[in-house]
Amino acid sequence: MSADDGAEAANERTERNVKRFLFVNRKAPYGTIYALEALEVVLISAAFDQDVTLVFLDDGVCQLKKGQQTKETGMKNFSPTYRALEGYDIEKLYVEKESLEHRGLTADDLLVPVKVLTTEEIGALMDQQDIVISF
Amino acid sequence: MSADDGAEAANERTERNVKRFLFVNRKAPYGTIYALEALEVVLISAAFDQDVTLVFLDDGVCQLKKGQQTKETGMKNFSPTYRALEGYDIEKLYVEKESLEHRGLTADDLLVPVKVLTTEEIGALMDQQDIVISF
Amino acid sequence: MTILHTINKSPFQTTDLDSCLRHARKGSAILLIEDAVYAAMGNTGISERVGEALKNTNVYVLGPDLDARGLERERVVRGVEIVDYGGFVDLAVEHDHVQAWV
Amino acid sequence: MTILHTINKSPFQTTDLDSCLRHARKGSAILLIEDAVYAAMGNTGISERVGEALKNTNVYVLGPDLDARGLERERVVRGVEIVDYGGFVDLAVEHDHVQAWV
Amino acid sequence: MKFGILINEGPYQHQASDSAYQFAKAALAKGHQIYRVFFYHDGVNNANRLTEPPQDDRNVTQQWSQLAAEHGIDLVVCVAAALRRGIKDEILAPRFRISGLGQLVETGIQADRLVVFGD
Amino acid sequence: MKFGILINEGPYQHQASDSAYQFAKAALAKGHQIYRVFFYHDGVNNANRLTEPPQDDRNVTQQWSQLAAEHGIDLVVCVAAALRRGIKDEILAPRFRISGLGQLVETGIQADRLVVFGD
Repeated sequence: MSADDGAEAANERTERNVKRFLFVNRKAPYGTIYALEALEVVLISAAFDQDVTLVFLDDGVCQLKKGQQTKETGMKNFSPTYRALEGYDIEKLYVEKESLEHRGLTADDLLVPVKVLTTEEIGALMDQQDIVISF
Repeated sequence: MSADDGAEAANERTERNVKRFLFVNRKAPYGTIYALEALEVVLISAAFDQDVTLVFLDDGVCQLKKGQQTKETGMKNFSPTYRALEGYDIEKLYVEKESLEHRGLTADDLLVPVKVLTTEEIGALMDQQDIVISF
Repeated sequence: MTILHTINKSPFQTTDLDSCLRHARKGSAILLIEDAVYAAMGNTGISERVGEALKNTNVYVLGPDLDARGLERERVVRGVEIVDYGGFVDLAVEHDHVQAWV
Repeated sequence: MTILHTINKSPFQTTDLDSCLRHARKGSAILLIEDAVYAAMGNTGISERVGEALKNTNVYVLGPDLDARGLERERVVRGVEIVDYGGFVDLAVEHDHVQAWV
Repeated sequence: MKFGILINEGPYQHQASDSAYQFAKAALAKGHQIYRVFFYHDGVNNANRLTEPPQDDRNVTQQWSQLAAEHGIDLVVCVAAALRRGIKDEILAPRFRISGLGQLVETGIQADRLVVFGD
Repeated sequence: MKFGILINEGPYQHQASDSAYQFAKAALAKGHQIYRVFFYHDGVNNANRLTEPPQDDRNVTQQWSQLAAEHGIDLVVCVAAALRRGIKDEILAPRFRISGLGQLVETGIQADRLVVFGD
């Protein structure tokens, strides 16, 4: 994580009219639609060439759990889309360590490679954004 | 509170096709509509001559807080309707002691007379119902 | 009378499970559905509480909702019984009434 | 940069306030709106936590939402500032961005 | 056994309607009867026939219409909640009907069990 | 200052739309600009012109239509979320328009602040 990417990068962003977008995912998947529809915004944001970061904390970490099989519930399994993010150059995926641990999970349980950050680091990351969209 | 009203009363209910309806109110007012629309069901239930009980626990106790003034939020103040319940012969209103205390409230803060019960007593009350509708 | 309590919200996000556990009487049943199925998993910050609940109540979890969320059935807390929708129906039949902690 | 955090859910029902407090950095602001205004009240089971938060962050509460719920302004925890919708707008202007803990 | 079902949330946003549908199907498969499904609060939005989800997803409204047609289930939408949310006869999906809250109380009286699916 | 507003919940069920409306009015009263109000998730239900609340209650949809007419505010309903929930042109209230999610990202880019009102 480049906590502070310096004045040079900031200037470049301003010139290109690029903002730092942070999508904060805090809800479990399926019980509510927020995770699925959040992902739709994230995919669209890729087309705008912005500086996009995704953070998963609280129950949001559960969105990335491996092995989702929705058939019997009748709902659509949207989890493969997380694997597609890389193809859209959305590569900054951060997951909160404490949230994982509290839910008995580790990074090995997740379906995409992520960077695990502490609460403190997530707090710092939030501070550096221009736009925060929370679900 | 007549925790167990005996076999005689039970028989009378069966003959009259009367069921014990419990409405469980656990949500704060205004943030969501459940409290308001729950009250609409309760009022209708009075017309069916059923054995109706209302219980307020968790944030549901906040529904009965005195002095609600919604003007500036633009929403409708529906709290006077709780005072109208008596006119519909809906008189069994129970409030959980622990829920009140946790929210810094006492029975004096409430806009209608209620009976305050312990968690244990509320649990017993729930056991005696035929139909439980929760909001 | 015995009650089937249903809970559908994540125990990490809301206090619904707590409230249900405080009120559920000995011998009643608790069924975890939707986002509440996380409460059935072992090695979490709340597994112990669910273990405690098992002493007085029967705890069930909806298998299809576990599967949807990728939660391995073998990681479910010992003593919690996994049911499908048919099992949910059976539980509703077997108990005198159903109470949702929505 | 400083953030205005908004919370809209009851602190007795969800863990949103907790999560916000864990992440809010020194000098940021927290605005309690809708059902989160209960967090501003004194003598509750969570007043102490809000008191702790006041050491590092500025805590505001939306007056119209207090009034709607019949919460007396004089029972608000000392140090929590009451604002109206205009004050909410001002806070959004004064901080670099707004983050909702929905 | 006769089941009554109460649905308090709209389609997609919450799983409530999906869970209720799976429950209803399982109950019917076991030979039980669904006395009525009552749609209250945002649940009334399940009755909007204009619903058009992506092709690879389920159509929650159609599922209810079809189940009702196959098994003669009474799908009742609360009129007060529906007016508030703009659900009217002109956009009502097949087999749904709009009626009063009394139909919910009556479900409680007539059904052996009432199962609530909510937020 | 230019504000963007995101509303994630439908009218009445949650206070989100009411809070957003009061915020927007207050911002306008202070001379700020509302760049756009974007309706996402169940927020799209705010655009249903069939809404008919009791006479003693506010009409959330009409309030938005009127505010938009008075101040030239762009009210955008997400097309994907709207299709899923049956919000289409035929029941769209005045001044609302249906468009893509890109309009939300663009709001984030163009507005000085984005304020989210949700569940």
